[in-house]
Amino acid sequence: TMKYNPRACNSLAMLPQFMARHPLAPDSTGQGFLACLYELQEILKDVTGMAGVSLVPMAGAQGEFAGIAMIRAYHEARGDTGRTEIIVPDAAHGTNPATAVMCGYAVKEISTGHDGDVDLDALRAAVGPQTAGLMLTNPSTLGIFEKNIQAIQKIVHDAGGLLYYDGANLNAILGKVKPGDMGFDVIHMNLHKTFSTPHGGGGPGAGAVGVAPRLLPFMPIPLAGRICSPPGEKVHGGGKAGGGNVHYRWLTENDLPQSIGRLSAWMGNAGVLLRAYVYARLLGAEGMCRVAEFATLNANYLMAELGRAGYTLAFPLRRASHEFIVSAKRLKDETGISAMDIAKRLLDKGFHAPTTYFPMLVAECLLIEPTETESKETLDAFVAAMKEIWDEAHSAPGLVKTAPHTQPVRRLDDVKAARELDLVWKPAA
Amino acid sequence: TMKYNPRACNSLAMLPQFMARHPLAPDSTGQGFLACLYELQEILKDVTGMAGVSLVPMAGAQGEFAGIAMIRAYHEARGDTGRTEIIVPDAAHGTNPATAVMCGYAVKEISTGHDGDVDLDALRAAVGPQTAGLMLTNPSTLGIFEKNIQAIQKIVHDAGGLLYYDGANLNAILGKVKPGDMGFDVIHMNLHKTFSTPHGGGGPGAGAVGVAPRLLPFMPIPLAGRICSPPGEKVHGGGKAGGGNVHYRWLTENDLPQSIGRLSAWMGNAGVLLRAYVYARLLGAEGMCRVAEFATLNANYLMAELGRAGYTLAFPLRRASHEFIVSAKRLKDETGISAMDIAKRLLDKGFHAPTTYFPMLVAECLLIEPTETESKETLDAFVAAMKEIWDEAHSAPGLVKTAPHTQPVRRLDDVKAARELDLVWKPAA
Amino acid sequence: MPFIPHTEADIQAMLDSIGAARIGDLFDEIPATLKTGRLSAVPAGMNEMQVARLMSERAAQDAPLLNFIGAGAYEHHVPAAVWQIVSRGEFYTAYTPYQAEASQGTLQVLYEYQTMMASLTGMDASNASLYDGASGLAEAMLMAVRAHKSARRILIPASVSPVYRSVARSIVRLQNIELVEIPFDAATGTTDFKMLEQSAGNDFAALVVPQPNFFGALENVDELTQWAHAQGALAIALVNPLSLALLKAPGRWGASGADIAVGEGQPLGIPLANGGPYFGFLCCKQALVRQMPGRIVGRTLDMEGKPGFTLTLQAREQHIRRAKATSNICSNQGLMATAATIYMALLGADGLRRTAAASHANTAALAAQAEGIQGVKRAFPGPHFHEVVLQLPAPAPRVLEKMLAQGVLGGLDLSTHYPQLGNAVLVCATETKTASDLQRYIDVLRASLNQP
Amino acid sequence: MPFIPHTEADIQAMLDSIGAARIGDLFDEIPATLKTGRLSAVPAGMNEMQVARLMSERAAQDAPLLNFIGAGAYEHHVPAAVWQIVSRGEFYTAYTPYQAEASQGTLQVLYEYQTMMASLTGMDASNASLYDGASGLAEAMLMAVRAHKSARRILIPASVSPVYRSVARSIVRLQNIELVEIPFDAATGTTDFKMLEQSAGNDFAALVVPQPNFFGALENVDELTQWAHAQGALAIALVNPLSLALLKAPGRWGASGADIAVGEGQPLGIPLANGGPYFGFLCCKQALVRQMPGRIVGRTLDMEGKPGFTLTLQAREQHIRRAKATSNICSNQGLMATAATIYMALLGADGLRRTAAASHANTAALAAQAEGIQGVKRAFPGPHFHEVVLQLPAPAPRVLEKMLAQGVLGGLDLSTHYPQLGNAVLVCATETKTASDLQRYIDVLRASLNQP
Repeated sequence: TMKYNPRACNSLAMLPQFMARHPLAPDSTGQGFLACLYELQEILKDVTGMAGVSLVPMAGAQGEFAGIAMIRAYHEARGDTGRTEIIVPDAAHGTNPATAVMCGYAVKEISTGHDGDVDLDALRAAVGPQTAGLMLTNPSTLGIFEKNIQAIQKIVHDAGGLLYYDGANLNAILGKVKPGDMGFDVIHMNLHKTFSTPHGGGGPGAGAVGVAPRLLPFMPIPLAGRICSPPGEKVHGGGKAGGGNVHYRWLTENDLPQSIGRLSAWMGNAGVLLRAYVYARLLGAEGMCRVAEFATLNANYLMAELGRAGYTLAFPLRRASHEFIVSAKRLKDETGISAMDIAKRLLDKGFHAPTTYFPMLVAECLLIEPTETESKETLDAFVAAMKEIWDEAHSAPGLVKTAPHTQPVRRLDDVKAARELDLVWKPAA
Repeated sequence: TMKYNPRACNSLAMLPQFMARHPLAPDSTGQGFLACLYELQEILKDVTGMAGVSLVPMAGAQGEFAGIAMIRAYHEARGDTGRTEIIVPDAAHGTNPATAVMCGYAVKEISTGHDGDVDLDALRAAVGPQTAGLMLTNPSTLGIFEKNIQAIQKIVHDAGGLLYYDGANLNAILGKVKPGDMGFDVIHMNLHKTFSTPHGGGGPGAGAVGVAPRLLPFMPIPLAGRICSPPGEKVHGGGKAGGGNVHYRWLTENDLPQSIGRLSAWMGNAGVLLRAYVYARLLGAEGMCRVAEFATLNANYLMAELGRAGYTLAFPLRRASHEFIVSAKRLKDETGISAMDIAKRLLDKGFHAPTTYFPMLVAECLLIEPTETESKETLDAFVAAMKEIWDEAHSAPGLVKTAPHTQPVRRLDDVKAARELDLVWKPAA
Repeated sequence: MPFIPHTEADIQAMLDSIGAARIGDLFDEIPATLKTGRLSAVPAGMNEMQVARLMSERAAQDAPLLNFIGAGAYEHHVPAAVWQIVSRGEFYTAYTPYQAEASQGTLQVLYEYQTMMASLTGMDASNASLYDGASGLAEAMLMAVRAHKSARRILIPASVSPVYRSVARSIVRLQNIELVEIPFDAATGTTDFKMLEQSAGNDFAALVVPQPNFFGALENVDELTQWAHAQGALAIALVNPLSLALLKAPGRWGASGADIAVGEGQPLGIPLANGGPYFGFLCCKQALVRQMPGRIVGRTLDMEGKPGFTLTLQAREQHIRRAKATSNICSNQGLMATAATIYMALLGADGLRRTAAASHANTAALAAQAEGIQGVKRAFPGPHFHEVVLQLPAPAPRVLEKMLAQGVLGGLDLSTHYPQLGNAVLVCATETKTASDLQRYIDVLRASLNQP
Repeated sequence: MPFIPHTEADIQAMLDSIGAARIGDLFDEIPATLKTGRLSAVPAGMNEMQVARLMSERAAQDAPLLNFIGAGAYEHHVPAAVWQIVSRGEFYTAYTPYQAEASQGTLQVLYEYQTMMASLTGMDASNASLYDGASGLAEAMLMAVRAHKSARRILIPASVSPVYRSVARSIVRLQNIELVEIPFDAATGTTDFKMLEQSAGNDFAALVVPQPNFFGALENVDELTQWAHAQGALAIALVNPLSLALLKAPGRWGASGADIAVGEGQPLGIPLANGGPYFGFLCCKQALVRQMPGRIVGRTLDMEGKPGFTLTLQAREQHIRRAKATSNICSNQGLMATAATIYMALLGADGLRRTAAASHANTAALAAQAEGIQGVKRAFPGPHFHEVVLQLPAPAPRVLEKMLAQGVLGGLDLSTHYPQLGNAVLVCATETKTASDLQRYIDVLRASLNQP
């Protein structure tokens, strides 16, 4: 999800008072900052339909770690120690199985049906007393809404497992459907995607986690807590924020003794969280619904147009969610031009290439996600570029195979990079 | 003078409190801002050797206006009403005569001697009871120090005229020689040059003026004034700045009833002045001396190297000040390549072209000012580019005559621009 | 902390090339008696950390206040994107675009600026900015005198900002141009037409028509423009550019429109910032284009026929025409014009309209509430833009000082410039003010009036 | 204020292309029973002006203080150029550099970052950053366990930051890795070598060697590294990168150097900012390169033989290797690494050295002055970097609260994590502190101790 990052988010998160405060200064000196984080927690609870949110994780992958760690803590706290497996669909992000392993679980992959939905028979066969949980993205990495989500959650829950929601695709359903309502027990959110904090060339991100009531005791700390003191009692550092004697403080080990613990030295990527908070306040409830609507509109429009342009749609009978997959397999068979070639040629035409070769289920795939902030004009320009490439693939395939031609370097030798490692500069001998 | 603009000057001048303050808020609410401007006045007095400084003018040209207006006010206040002429050397910036006219004066041009200095005989012949003053730059626009400055000042002063110093070239002598010591009565400074505030693609600048004691009553208002109240007296808004009961306030019409008046609605380009103040504090006295030294070193080095490369030096027997002139006349006679062609070809080689065809005294001239912030490495690269152009002029003159080749547009049609005016976009009919 | 990158080895190699023993030798043409440059009042240099600390302390002295002063500088919300874009080095540190081929970005922005300003004012052309609104008014007067050829008088209503009149006078009087002030009608605060009629004749070059005027009141611009034209003079519209999102453009005033539109550009995206840098805008009818002062960008073609932008009409300017130039101005406020262009592009016509309307509505609401306080009343009941004059039942300076003590800048005291208005303050509430801000103003005003 | 540029006409044309009547139809695959997305706790949207006002009010609640807390997050001067460059959209909003040809700027900066960090630590290689120092320590431990193959225990001194130990434990325990704590010597505050000897044997994968340690004290890193290697374990250096401008690089500890160097990068140009975003750095010896987690940039050639940069060793990473990846990390803190690269480039080796030396000198001066107050003494007299533990003659929380009331953050209370140290506070004075700041600390401390 690469969308417009409002400049106000940056400038307001970088106000001098926020920039200067030491993380170990007493809570009383950071009431404004804490108020923002508390309210962000509340907003994210509402958006996800979850009972609690922790803002601690510093990226999506750490959010996944926190989520699976909470699932493990839950089973262990019940003495349910035989659950050693996490089920992951074969279309899932690579972080899902990697996270399960980091949390000490074995990974069981299940297959995807022809229509892109999870193969329910495969899932039924996979679950059992060894099942700790299932990790799922919905809309899935295939760009479609998993229609059988209710059946899936029943199968997993009936087996005693918990349901993990990978929030990478939350942009598609913001304000439309809540993961909590689908029956998920835990979710991570990529605030640097859905809440539009800048990617910074690869980070920092923020991977807040939301949980169903049964996982509340296990949330990673610290949490921003709001304290309403009895009237008349004097509270140091409290203020007008909520009227009366309201103040904010960090909730720590003392408040959540069953917490999975700390995942960062302080409060995760605090500045990223402030940016997400500003974004959320700018959008408000109405704006969030529009995010999902227009991200979906853009994706479906682009899918329709690219289908007309000759590209093969991976799931032509399904709605696109916020993203969709086209396959260049036919083009490759006809002309030798691969998805990679298309991607590199797009750079020449002023477009950052979409993700290629993921998910691996679809041959020569391009996973295209326009987001809601691109105009029809831009989308039409993208379609035109894709049509040009289609034509070039037939008329001048060499031009496409040797792209890019307009960047500072031509196609780079990845194999050499990995074999003859040059990771730090050394003066010539 | 295009030199490095320190980023700290920008960020510190844009602190939220400075950005938010209304210019008509009472002085008591702007003591920090006023203290900076007061101290900047003091610094500029020291640098120029003048008795008073006003920061009001919003650019060099307005500084010139203020200076000549003060000269006029001085003569008028003495009832010396017959002085109707301003003398300007033919090498002067075009603003000098234009300013004299704006101030109601006639302009008398005097010629330049072969060595680049003012022709003293011509000056002696020009002065008289009609002389209001002389406008001069030293170092001059020819890039050399006017050696006879003491004789010049005596001639003008003896005739009852005043001496105006055009501070465009102040960078060359910062901390080395003071215009006040040379006998000048009034000076303007381009803070966006010497004090390194950003040019912004053509402005805003700042054109502070400094004056000798006899012009003090005529300075443009407002001035930043420092008030030391008697001990014990309570001063609203006063503070620690100077210890005791020191505070700052604007000096206005009431304080300077003979002032030439206001030239801007408020305090000139206040934010530019703050940047200049930060720059001055970063450099300090020692740093300012180094500015002049290294600007001069760079210019003389570049002059020596370009002379070796075949370019004709306009004044080969003189030291360069911070800038110098080479003539491409010989090259043009040999190859047809003009100063303009060289300038355009430099763009292709990654250098912004120097000023061309000014001063008009030297045929096919390039006025080159490297400033102190360019490294030897950069200067050597410039020399290499100039050598390449020299070679190209002989080997491939067409390449040079049709430059630039690497910019978004090729050479633009200025004549068409002026004849078929297109100043605002209109939808196609 | 000077910004000089030379190593010792560099210095030696450079001196060798020059043939000098030391840097000091390069100054040997300066008479020894003049080398008295020692700086005694300039403090020692500081590093960036120290200066940052100093400036933070200075800034902390300048208290944040709830501001209801306008009077020519207006507090508007500026979207964060404006200055984050303007601050990019490509705009911020760029030289004047003399080398057009290498300056197309700067030039195109200024061309778009000219287009937007001409559109906003309804005029044919715009220059690329002047220093500020007040000095811009002086340039407009000089233009009018050049165009008129014989007359050297300008009529200017007393309802024009006193500081604008003062600045204009400082500048134009040196060319023996006289400003003749026209009083305002005590009932309406607008130009007194009967008094104006007394100036009828052909001995003046222009009439300045302010809209809104200094009191925030709306002048009868059509009638004033018509009248000036009937006298053979030009009409110079002095306008708040934001107000033009709601009001009739000067190009449509009277039968044929004002001839020149000039004003302060600050409301278009420029922060208050202690008074500057702001920018002046100046637009005019086609017939006057070659009389305009300042830089102008034109669209033309390159040698391959590709459109591009360049500074044009330079023959008017001082570096070509020297003593015969239209003005001595060269540096303008290009960066501020860049900011205004981005601001207008971000808001669009609709956003400007909403900003102007909200400012008007807030001021109207504030005035209505203030009139609910015993003894407070509006000096001029007629239509206004986003400023009004309130008359108080106590000396204005004292009331304002009490309000300041409560953190509120209550308005501008008018007693110095307009003693005839009594205890009057000029008050402005832009779109930045919330309902609770207005209430706070009222509460603080009421309390300040009730205090002994 | 959603950021959506569509016009009504756009929407209609797009729906027509799709063949849908309205946008709502695009959600028709979602079971109706699930469409309960109504947001009840999310407030209504605000415009930028309103949010700016809100955030300014929030920020104003967070008071500026004279700060003497370090404890893992350090107040250093960051040159203005650093964040003005980093904030440029090209760096700030760029995507992960998967399309290397279109991301050479980002990639080259990260390659330079790797070069500088490897140089600072004396190691062979660096990754392109991790989340922060604490989670980075956990990754280093996992690396060590992967490398060791059999042992699943890590020795960690109690002189390592308590919060780092806590974070590392949270992460590594899920892979059944045990952290064994080694006490510190009460006299020196450094790792107790006699206690360490009791852990001799080959059942642990690594020893963590902090330098400086949490108390600011300098450990005997050569001896500790040698000892770990003698046990067949790796030595993980946990270092403050700025201190390495003065202290011996981990690559030269003991006979053959530490194996992994890890730590918090915040001191290198990252503002305190309430605790994040910061970044973790992780460097290692050549032999361990393929065990590193996180993104790594390599230099290679393009098809024309021109040098260029690209993400490399991706076969370690989760998007290729999935369950067998070295870590699940993908997003890192690239922008922070970019800032650190610019910071280091601006300061240079000499600037880093002077910053470190000034911080050391300030803390030493502060400690010496503090010891002049009756009853105040340093807990550990040995060499330190820029933090010291002061023992007070009164309960630390109460003294710190009194100091806070005077606007001074007097240090970190150690009573929770190290009750054996008595009334102890950890104090830090970086290069940002002036002589008068130190004096103010002393005055306020003295007054706070004397208050009843």
